[in-house]
Amino acid sequence: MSDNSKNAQNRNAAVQNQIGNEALPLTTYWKDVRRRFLKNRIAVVGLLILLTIIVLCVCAPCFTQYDPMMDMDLMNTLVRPFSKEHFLGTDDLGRDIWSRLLYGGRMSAMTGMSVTLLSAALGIVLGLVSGYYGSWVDALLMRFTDIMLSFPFLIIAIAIMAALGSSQGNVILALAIVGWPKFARLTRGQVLAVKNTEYVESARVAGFKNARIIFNHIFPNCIGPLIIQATLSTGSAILSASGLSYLGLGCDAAAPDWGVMLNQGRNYLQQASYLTTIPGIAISLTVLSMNWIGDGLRDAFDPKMRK
Amino acid sequence: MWTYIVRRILQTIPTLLISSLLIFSLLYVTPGDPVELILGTEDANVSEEQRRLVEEQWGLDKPFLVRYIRFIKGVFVGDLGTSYATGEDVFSSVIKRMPNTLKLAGSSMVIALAVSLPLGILAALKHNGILDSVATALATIGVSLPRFWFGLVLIIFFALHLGWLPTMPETTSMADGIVPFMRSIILPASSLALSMAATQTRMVRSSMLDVLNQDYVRYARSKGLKERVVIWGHALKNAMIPVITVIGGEIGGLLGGAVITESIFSWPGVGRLTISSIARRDYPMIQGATLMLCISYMLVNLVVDVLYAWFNPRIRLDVK
Amino acid sequence: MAEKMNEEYLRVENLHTYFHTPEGIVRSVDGVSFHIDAGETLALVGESGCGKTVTSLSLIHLLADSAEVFADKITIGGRTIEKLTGEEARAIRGKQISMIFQEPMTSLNPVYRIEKQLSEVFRLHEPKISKREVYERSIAILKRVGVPKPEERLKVYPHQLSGGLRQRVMIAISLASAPRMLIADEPTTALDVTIQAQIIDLLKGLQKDMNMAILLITHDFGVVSQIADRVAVMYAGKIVESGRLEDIFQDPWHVYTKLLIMSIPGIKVTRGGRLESIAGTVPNPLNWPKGCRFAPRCPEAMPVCFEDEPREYVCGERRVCCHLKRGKADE
Amino acid sequence: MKKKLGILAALLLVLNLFSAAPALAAEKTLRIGTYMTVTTLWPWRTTSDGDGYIIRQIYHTLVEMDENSKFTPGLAASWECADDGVTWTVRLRDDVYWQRGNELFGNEKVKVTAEDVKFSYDYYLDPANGSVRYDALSKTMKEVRVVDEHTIQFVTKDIDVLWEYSMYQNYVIPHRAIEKKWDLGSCPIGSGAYKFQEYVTDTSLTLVKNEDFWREPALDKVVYKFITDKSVSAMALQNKEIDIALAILPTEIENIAGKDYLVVAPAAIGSLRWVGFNCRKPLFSDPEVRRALAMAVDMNGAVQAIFSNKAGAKLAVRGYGCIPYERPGGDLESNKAVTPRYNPKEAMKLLDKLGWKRGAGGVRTKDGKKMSFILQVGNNDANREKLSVIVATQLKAIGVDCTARSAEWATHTSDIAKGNVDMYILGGYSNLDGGKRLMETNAKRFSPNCGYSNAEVDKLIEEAFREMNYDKRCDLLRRAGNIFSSECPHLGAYFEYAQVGHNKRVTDFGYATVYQALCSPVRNVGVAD
Repeated sequence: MSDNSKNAQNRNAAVQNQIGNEALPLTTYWKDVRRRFLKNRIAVVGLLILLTIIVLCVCAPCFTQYDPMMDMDLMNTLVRPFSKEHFLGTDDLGRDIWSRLLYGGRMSAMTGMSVTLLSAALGIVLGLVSGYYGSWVDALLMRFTDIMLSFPFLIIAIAIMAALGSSQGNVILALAIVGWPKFARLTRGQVLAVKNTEYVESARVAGFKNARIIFNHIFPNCIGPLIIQATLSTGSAILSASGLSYLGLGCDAAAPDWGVMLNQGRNYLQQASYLTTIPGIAISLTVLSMNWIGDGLRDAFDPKMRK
Repeated sequence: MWTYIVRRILQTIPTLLISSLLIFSLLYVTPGDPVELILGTEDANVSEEQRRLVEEQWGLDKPFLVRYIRFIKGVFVGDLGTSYATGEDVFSSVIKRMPNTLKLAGSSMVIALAVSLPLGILAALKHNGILDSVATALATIGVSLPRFWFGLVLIIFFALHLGWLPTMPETTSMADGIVPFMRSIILPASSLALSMAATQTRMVRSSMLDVLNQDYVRYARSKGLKERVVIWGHALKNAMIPVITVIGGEIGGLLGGAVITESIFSWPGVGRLTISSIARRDYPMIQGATLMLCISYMLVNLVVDVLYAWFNPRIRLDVK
Repeated sequence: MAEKMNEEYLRVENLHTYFHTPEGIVRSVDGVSFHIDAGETLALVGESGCGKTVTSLSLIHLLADSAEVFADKITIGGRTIEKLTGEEARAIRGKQISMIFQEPMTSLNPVYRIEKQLSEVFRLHEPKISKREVYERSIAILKRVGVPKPEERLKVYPHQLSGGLRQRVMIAISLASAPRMLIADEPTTALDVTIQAQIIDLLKGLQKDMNMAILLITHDFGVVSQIADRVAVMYAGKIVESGRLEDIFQDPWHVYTKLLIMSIPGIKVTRGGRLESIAGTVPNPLNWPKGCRFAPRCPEAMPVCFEDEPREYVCGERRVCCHLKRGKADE
Repeated sequence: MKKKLGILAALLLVLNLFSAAPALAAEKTLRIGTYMTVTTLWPWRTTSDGDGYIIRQIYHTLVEMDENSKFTPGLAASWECADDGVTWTVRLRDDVYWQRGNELFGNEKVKVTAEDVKFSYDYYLDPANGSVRYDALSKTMKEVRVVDEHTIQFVTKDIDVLWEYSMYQNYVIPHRAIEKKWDLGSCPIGSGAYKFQEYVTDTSLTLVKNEDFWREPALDKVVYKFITDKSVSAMALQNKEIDIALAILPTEIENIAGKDYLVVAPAAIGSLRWVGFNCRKPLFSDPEVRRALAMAVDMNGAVQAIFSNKAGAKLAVRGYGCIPYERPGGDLESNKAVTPRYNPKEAMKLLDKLGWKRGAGGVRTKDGKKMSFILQVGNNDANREKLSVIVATQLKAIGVDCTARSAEWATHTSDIAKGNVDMYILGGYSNLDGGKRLMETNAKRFSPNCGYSNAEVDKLIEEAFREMNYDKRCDLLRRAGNIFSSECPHLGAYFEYAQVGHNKRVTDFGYATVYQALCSPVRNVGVAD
């Protein structure tokens, strides 16, 4: 019964949206988000692609008999794709590209996600704090964010890499350090938007602890845009990582990593283009699906977009 | 307005101080011996005597803070010191390259806008239509292509196969004729513009969609205005507001991304200078370059904010 | 209300507006018929969500693409329109019918000065009009709608005006094209009472001068009582009762109308009724209730009400769809 | 917005209209594409080959060096060493003038005299002037005296068989420039065949013909174009935007060789790239361990894999010693004889014998210490990075936990200089004194000799560098080299032959390395049209 009336309300609201003035009632917010997301064909496709990629990479050993690093056949380099032994051919050191692609996916995914997690964690906390407390805290934190943003990000990343030495961990660290301000900005904006709404006010009046207000009442309202930002930043992190390895500051040279592969193949663009196109496609596909999912989420979170 | 601008410029000063300190200390902990690098690279073979001389000459014997403070003192009188590697005056050699970087960033901004605005708007108007999905797909692919890879592909295609454009800049100044300049900048600029164009297309699309649902658009229609007027007149200006803020954010990425683009297309900009200086541990040069980059970033952002206020009268700069 | 000899301006017969949504067809307007004469005010009354706004927007074709509008007959200014296409609708908008909305804040474009938003209307209708001319007219019309210091007001942005002024400005903009008919959608709801009165007087005055038809959309019988000549009470996509204001006020036939009237603050109703609001909410347009659509909320509902839809009972200018009324009539 | 689009479209149109291949100037211009941007134009501060290539066209050195590391006349017409072995008498050309048409010399024709030479060398000998040659010069040179206007005498502190090398390294600068505090850094003035015209920062540098040169230079203009990305410069060469591209990548060779209008010329002298052990680390102090690890890596295969190309160009050869085979003391056969062969099984046996038994996770351990280290490589050379990967992988295969890690260049060099590396890849030191510095004990510095030390080697080298007789010297160096190779302070090495691609319109180019003048007694590079 109650469910019924809920649906009633929210369909009703749907109608209102058709006319375009009222927003959805919060009651079935998450349900709606899920429903709308699943309705969005492109987003679902993106999700499927991503899942496939993840499965392939996680269970890499099941899909290839070659070791991405150890199976190096110097007599047998630059084998073209779709040969008998090597599905996607071999690279300039005779290593099986398919297996490097699979294992490389692990690396890149690791990089992308850890970067996002780190920078998101840092950014969100700072954003919440500065948005919620305002005044000098806000001023201080935002000034600092400005500083971080005003750095040409690659240059600071390079400096960090040069200082710490090349390794996947440091790539992640460097990218996270340059990545968090975006999250901070975003969160802060969201917080300011919901800070003075009735329910936060009432929560304050009810005498809840600040921490609790922030995390129970404010944070949930920032989650939508943040998730989108996260999907996007995961993709761009993978790209930036490959950019770093172009400048010779990537992770270990031997390690299978899409960015590294792309970079090592770039001198073969003319005679063995597949060395770059294959990881290139892999990266693009991943980022693409991430973005599609992100869009889907955005539309799902913000019904107006969907009209 | 003017008071606001002045205040903003003043505000940048502490920001600059801290950022320069950041980069300075970062490099300070970075291994690498300037003296060796001053006196040559792989084959260097430096005598103690000469080392001492060089260290005195460049003040490398002084402790960290002293060096930093000396640097800052210099900054305020417009003296960024002289390069370890070349003995050039840092300020002048950065200033020589800065216009190039700005030209590059600027033209890629123009390209990005020229592509993203129409595309995004059309996508929004034909929402869920074929054009929409095409535009969105293009945009997403655009975001997901690695810059240096795209750059090289551009060169191979336009310079090598088609032979339309040079693989390296013929000139970097309009003075040598507009056509050569355009021929030189179009490839680097486009490769730099790619990702930005993509993100902006998405941005324009969604904010346009948002605006099209607003009451004032409906009201404008109810006045009987032509659809063209409603879209390009009433909707667009509103839709631009969030786009502009995004552009503001992009600029950092532009100047940063210029590093790669500049080294692929041998574009003589600050980014390239910074990279090579880092490799040489040419501290004064790195300092100067990053500092100038930060400054230009902030100035451009200031311009963006002023623009923002123009687009959005609800923001009043003076009371901000 | 002085009686005038008036020719009919707008006639709508059996108007339907359906929305095709993922959930199914939403029948927001489900067979509505009414007419307005020039110089007359028809009030379309009802709770929000029962299709008033949709009805009005349907007339000038301002709905989402997912909306499907069809009617047996729509006549505007003597001209009958078979199918309301986008282009036709645009021609009608402004010139013949213009509209003012509930929320002047969001309806005025925040990024343009009042001057632009006003002048573009003049230009639209007389493309080769001179700057000077536009300016003078703008001043004039702002004066007319009672905006003090119009010269200054032209130069400001909407957010710099008070609510009342904004509403006046919006009225000015809507009337700048000298329309034959004005749709006023909750024109006073966003304003406080004193301003409300002023705006209503203003509308009345303007109506007199321009001999303009007004379709007033509101949920508030208070407002209705101050301005309307005739009233059409709308519920769940249908008009349940219509007639001259006085009659309906004296003796509302439909229970819904009664309740609406009773809910006006400060109206002394006979039969010891007190100020009360109507229980429950408007049903869901995806599947209107069987029988009388008001039955589920109707305090006086009878079994039959839940079974079959009441036929329309007509008596002179009055029309009503209620089983109760029929019962009375049959006696 | 539509307008913007229109403009853009129009623009592209214009571009296409105007985009014929760049027209060749009527004057004879040689366009050289180099990846090495100018670090400095001060003749006594430069260490980079890139600067050298430019500066050597503007200034004279007393002598030039040809591809067989023989010295040929430059500013010096002839020179001989007295029997004492320390007095060098040099006769200068009498028809060399300082470049004119600048504010320093205006239009007056000023001869280059012994005085200028003396001044230059004295100038470099004063540490305050910060010459990068100071160290080397001050070690060997005692004094320089003017005999007459065109004759000059150098006295070295001790017999120095490489004195000619110093005469080849130090540029002769105009006395007047220093007096007048002329800024040679931004406007160099010398006596070479080409005059400095302009330098557009990081874009191009232009030289023009020096009419006063004793022989008519074949070119009116030399333009250096700075192209950072090597594969891009190869494309520029194919696109006929440049006539010469320095350092063609192995991956580009086929594209270049494929074009009928292009030639690839290999360097005459290989340049050493080696994988060095840090012999100061206990792990690598034992030659046997080094031998074992050396045996585990298929250097020939690696060189093959990295440098093989369909064009069949000789890009690199396996290095068994550390002295290029073209240099005195370099000798493939005898070096090869003493260098351990690739033989993983033997390598494993040897390691087992030495007590490095396979432990947990297949990693060899001895007395609870894992055999695990990092192979560090600089990030500026794709070939070296490939080598690092190969080495690391093949070592892993025999249970040695070796990780290849590329480090930012300056970090890499300083780590090596300080000896903060286990194993590293470095290159260079292929000059005449390269072998000496690579092999002889050097307590002061770790690099370039990997902390290797062997009294016998030191003795042989010292003798060699006091031996005036060329063949005897070669023999001494060879013996030193063989001991060195047999003790494997280098896991392996190869000599890389820099490839210069050039358009066929370039004449008399032969192989003008960055170390040689374009117009000299032996060569006069020009362009056909």
